Amino acid sequence: DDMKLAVTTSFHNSGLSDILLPALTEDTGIEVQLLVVGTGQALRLGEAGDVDAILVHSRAAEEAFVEAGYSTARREIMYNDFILVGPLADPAQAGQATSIRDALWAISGGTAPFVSRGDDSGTHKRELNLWDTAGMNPVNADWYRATGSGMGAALNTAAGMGAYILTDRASWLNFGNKDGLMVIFEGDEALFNQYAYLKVSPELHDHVQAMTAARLEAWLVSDRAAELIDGYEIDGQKLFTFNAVR
Amino acid sequence: MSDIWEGLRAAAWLLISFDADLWEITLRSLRVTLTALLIACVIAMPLGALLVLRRFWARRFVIALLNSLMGLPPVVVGLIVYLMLSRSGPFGVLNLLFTPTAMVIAQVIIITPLIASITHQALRELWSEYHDLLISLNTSIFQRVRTLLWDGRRTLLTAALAGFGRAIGEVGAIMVVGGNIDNATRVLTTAIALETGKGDFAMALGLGMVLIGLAVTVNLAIHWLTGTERAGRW
Amino acid sequence: MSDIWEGLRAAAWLLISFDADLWEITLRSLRVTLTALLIACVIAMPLGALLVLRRFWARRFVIALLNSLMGLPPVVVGLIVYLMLSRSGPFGVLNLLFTPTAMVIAQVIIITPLIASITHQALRELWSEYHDLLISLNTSIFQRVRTLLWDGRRTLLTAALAGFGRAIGEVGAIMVVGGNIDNATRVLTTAIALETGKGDFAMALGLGMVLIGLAVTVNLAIHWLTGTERAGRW
Amino acid sequence: MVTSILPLRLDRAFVKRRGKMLAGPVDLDLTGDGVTILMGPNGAGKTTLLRMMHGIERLSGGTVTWAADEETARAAQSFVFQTPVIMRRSVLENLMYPLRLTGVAKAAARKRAEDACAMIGLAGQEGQRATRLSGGEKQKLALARALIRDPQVLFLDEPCANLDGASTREIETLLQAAAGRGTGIIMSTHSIGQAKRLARDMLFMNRGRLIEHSPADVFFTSATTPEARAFLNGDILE
Amino acid sequence: MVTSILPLRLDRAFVKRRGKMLAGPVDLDLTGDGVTILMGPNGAGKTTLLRMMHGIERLSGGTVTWAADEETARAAQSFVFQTPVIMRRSVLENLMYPLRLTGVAKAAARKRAEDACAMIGLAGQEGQRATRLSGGEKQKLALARALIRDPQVLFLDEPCANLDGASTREIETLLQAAAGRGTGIIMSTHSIGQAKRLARDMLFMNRGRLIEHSPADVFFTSATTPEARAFLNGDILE
Ligand SMILES: Nc1ncnc2c1ncn2[C@@H]1O[C@H](COP(=O)(O)OP(=O)(O)OP(=O)(O)O)[C@@H](O)[C@H]1O
Ligand SMILES: Nc1ncnc2c1ncn2[C@@H]1O[C@H](COP(=O)(O)OP(=O)(O)OP(=O)(O)O)[C@@H](O)[C@H]1O
Ligand SMILES: [Mg+2]
Ligand SMILES: [Mg+2]
Repeated sequence: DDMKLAVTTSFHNSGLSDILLPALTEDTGIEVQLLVVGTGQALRLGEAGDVDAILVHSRAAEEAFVEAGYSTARREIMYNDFILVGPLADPAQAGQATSIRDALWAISGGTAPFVSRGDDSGTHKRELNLWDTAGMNPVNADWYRATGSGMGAALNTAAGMGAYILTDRASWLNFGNKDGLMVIFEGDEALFNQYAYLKVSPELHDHVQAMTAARLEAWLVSDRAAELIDGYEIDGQKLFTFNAVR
Repeated sequence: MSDIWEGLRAAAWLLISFDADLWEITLRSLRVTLTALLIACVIAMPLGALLVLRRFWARRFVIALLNSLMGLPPVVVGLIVYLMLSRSGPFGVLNLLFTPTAMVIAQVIIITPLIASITHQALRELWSEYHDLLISLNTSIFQRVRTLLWDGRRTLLTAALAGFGRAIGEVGAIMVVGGNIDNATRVLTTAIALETGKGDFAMALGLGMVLIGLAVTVNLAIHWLTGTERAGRW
Repeated sequence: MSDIWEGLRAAAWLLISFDADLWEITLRSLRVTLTALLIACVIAMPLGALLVLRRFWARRFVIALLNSLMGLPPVVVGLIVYLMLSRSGPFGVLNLLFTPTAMVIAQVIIITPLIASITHQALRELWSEYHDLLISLNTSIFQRVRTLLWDGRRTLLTAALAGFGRAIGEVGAIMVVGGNIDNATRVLTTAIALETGKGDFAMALGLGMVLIGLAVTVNLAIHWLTGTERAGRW
Repeated sequence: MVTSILPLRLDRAFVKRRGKMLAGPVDLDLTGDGVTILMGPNGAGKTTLLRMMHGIERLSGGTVTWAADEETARAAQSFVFQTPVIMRRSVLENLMYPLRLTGVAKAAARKRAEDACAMIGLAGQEGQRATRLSGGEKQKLALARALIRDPQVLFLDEPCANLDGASTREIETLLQAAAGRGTGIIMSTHSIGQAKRLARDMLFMNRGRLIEHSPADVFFTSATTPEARAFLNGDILE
Repeated sequence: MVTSILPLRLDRAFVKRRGKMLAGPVDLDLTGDGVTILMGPNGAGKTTLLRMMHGIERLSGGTVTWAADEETARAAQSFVFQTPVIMRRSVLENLMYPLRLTGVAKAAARKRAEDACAMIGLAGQEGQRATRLSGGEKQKLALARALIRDPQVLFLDEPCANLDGASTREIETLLQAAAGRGTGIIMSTHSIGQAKRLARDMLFMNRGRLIEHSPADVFFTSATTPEARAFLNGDILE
């Protein structure tokens, strides 16, 4: 059985898909074709019925998707966390902060640029949300650089500029161009990053592989998947935590 | 800098180890590009010849339009093709989205104006040479097109090679319509974009070098086969 | 389908409302592309002419190489330029990364082979016509290049326009070296890619249409200024 | 021959370019039996006039009409250009080209082309690139290519300019034979000797105007215009 | 003139293409005072030989040497091609081109080009596109362009093929004047009359070989080879 699944770049770049998909095929015979795109584009692919299911991390957008009838339900699968990455020298001293809020305040001093995804992706939305809760609106500041690109490209840009950037842990650990960058701040609860799985509703598109998508969902919340997700490590660091409600 | 060396090393390693994945995506790149090139040539070359031959009122406009279409942003082409082939689009039932066929369609749209423009330019001289004779011999428009294309075949090589180059290196459109699906629509350029996104520059460069090597090989082979530069004027 | 209409509507709206952002990125697109085009022409056209004139041993190889380089994958070019200009790269001190200058550099690398190839092809006929005379008149190589470029200027238009087209529609390389930074290096194509990624297809198409409109305008203006199709053979 | 496309009639036909009258206005009836020779100084408009008759020069005014419909008329004419147009093919392929256009089978076309090749003394050079031929050989090739379709009317624009004495004589014999078979021949030349040998009718042009049209014997003994007399004397015409 | 680039010496020089001997091997000394005329049937190799002398045909063997060094020798020659090479510029710009190459100032070049234009009877057509000239006008333009630099040696390949009688005579006068001023003239032609009028020395070629080199009076009265005698009779040479 073939099915198409649209996922976000951050999920794919984490490398988890390379662990999960072979196991999935082994267990169920399902061949998943991954489309790695931005969150917005993933949702559009789902709306058009060009994919059978999506796996993204942008709660508000997902709920709107369900609301509009494109999917019957949103199923939370797992989470990882966002981290703040920046130059080794940490010119803003954001590393000494005790909360993400303080870290952002430090960065807003403007000693080094801050790179934003600027592409309406899940990560970008979260970042804006964090600034908001910190009570700031840096979008027009000269040290704030909205790049409008994917996670990897934005990380490359940050590396090139020696800038701070908010990223998810999985992308960071898998990122190859870490030169001059390091993790500056991590561990705040506000950095929690939930991934959810949404089957495209066959009501609107009768050709979607609803059965296969359902079987995939069942597998994703299975013990086998839980084991694989919780067991996935890079450099000894656990990346994802399985939290599906069964 | 060291990345570039590592890229070279990665390329060498990929080639030596005869990596099966590499082999597959390289072949797919070639297949998609050559198919698109063939189709585009069949459309664009007669079109370019016709634009040389026919002096209709909108000719200048069509030429300017073709020249502008050389600048069609691939992403936009990709998007339009996507919208056409999407399940909710007019050709959704054909189920072509995220297949190599969709990639071929996008490529054809992108390179046809380029090939037609260069063809037009290349055949202008030939036509000004042949004009009197072909008119005098009372040739049909079809015969004229055939004669120009045949006798100008050597000069059309650049048109085809430019089209090939543009297609084989293109990523924006085929990313959108192909989806860069592993084992199905991943080609060299989309793989490079993927590795770049991962920050794995050595791998990206390695694949890039394979791609450049492929282009050089194809070009040298074609030059050698057609003997363009050996045979003087023809 | 409806997206396409919405795209047209978005384009119209962007234009009518004289959107300041749109204005800015459009101007930047034009500035970057025209600068790159100018530099590339200055390099590529004499080079193309030289390849017609000089029959040195590696000539055929250089031509095949140029033709292959037409297929340089933009992403790879972007990557190499990135590595060169990045802080840890050899030209890092110049601090050019993520500036329009970096984008110009990448564009120049991408379009120079294309322009040189088409120039080479366009001037071959002219040289075979002038060959005897220019040799007989004992011209220097420099004089020959000048004569070919001048007398062939009309046929070189296609080369320049192909270069313009490729540059204005390109996204892969300038995304990597420019970073698509708002208010600094965002141009039409990167904005389109961004909107596509966001899933805002109507906006992406709208911008795409603005871009195509821009290309058509530039082309029509050039055709009109040079009067290529009016004046017969020259 | 099925229907004759002759006579040819020009009615106030002229060609003007950039405000300059290149040829005409010309009123002319050509019955076309035998050889008609067109003479005149350089730049007089001979080439332009021949091209007007053949229909490959856009008229600025007036008409050119044949006795047959357009399609028949066009198919029954051939033209040998002042500067031969040589296709970038082999000698043989150049000769086969007009035949292949009208659907003659490849083998038959090849046979006829080989014969034509021998006729113009290029036997043995069939496979050579025609663009590499010598100046005179190109002219002969163009002539043979024009004759190969057996046209009813043959236009020749200084076809012997680059030919040696012997070739010129051969070509003249060939043309006289064709004229004898009923082909209408209209030809420009600068050689008064050649005109005297071939012409039955003479046309004379100066500065774009056709100022004499008379039988050859009349023209060479008692041309009416002073320009024609001066030209025959080898004087410079102003 | 500073140093004379003459005499010209050819030493077993030949040109072979695709196994075919186009011209040579030729041994020849040309002192070059007066007019040397090269004759021979079509395809004999006249054009090839002239181009070998001028140094624009790649030799397959042998040598061509001038009395001066390469650079001086090349700068002091001009060539009028059988098919005139016309630049895609105006008539005046075509004439100015060789002057501008050698650094003559624009105004001076323009003046001299205008004079040359008048000399060949193209006054009033200075601004016309040269590619649109008539066949004869193109030949005259090419000739004037070759003369404008005042070369020591002038090669002409059938320069009067498309010229009317009066123009031919004018050109001949011009060439004789140049020869009188010491310009070496080497010219091919198919017109025996023209050869008789101009030649001081005669060269005769057949099938790529130079088989006669003699003073004009000797050649025309008592050519030694049967080929030359047959050619002068207008017979076909095999
Ligand atoms: N497009 C043009 N614009 C201006 N003048 C032109 C154009 N085309 C041709 N002429 C001029 O028209 C005149 C007639 O040209 P044509 O070729 O008919 O002469 P011709 O009698 O064949 O001369 P020749 O004996 O030299 O071949 C020439 O003076 C030529 O320069
Ligand atoms: N590249 C080539 N390969 C084979 N044969 C060639 C080549 N170039 C020229 N020839 C032949 O060489 C012969 C000599 O040519 P050339 O042009 O020197 O003759 P020519 O004496 O000037 O004749 P014409 O009086 O017709 O101008 C011709 O028969 C021509 O076909
Ligand atoms: Mg003429
Ligand atoms: Mg010759």
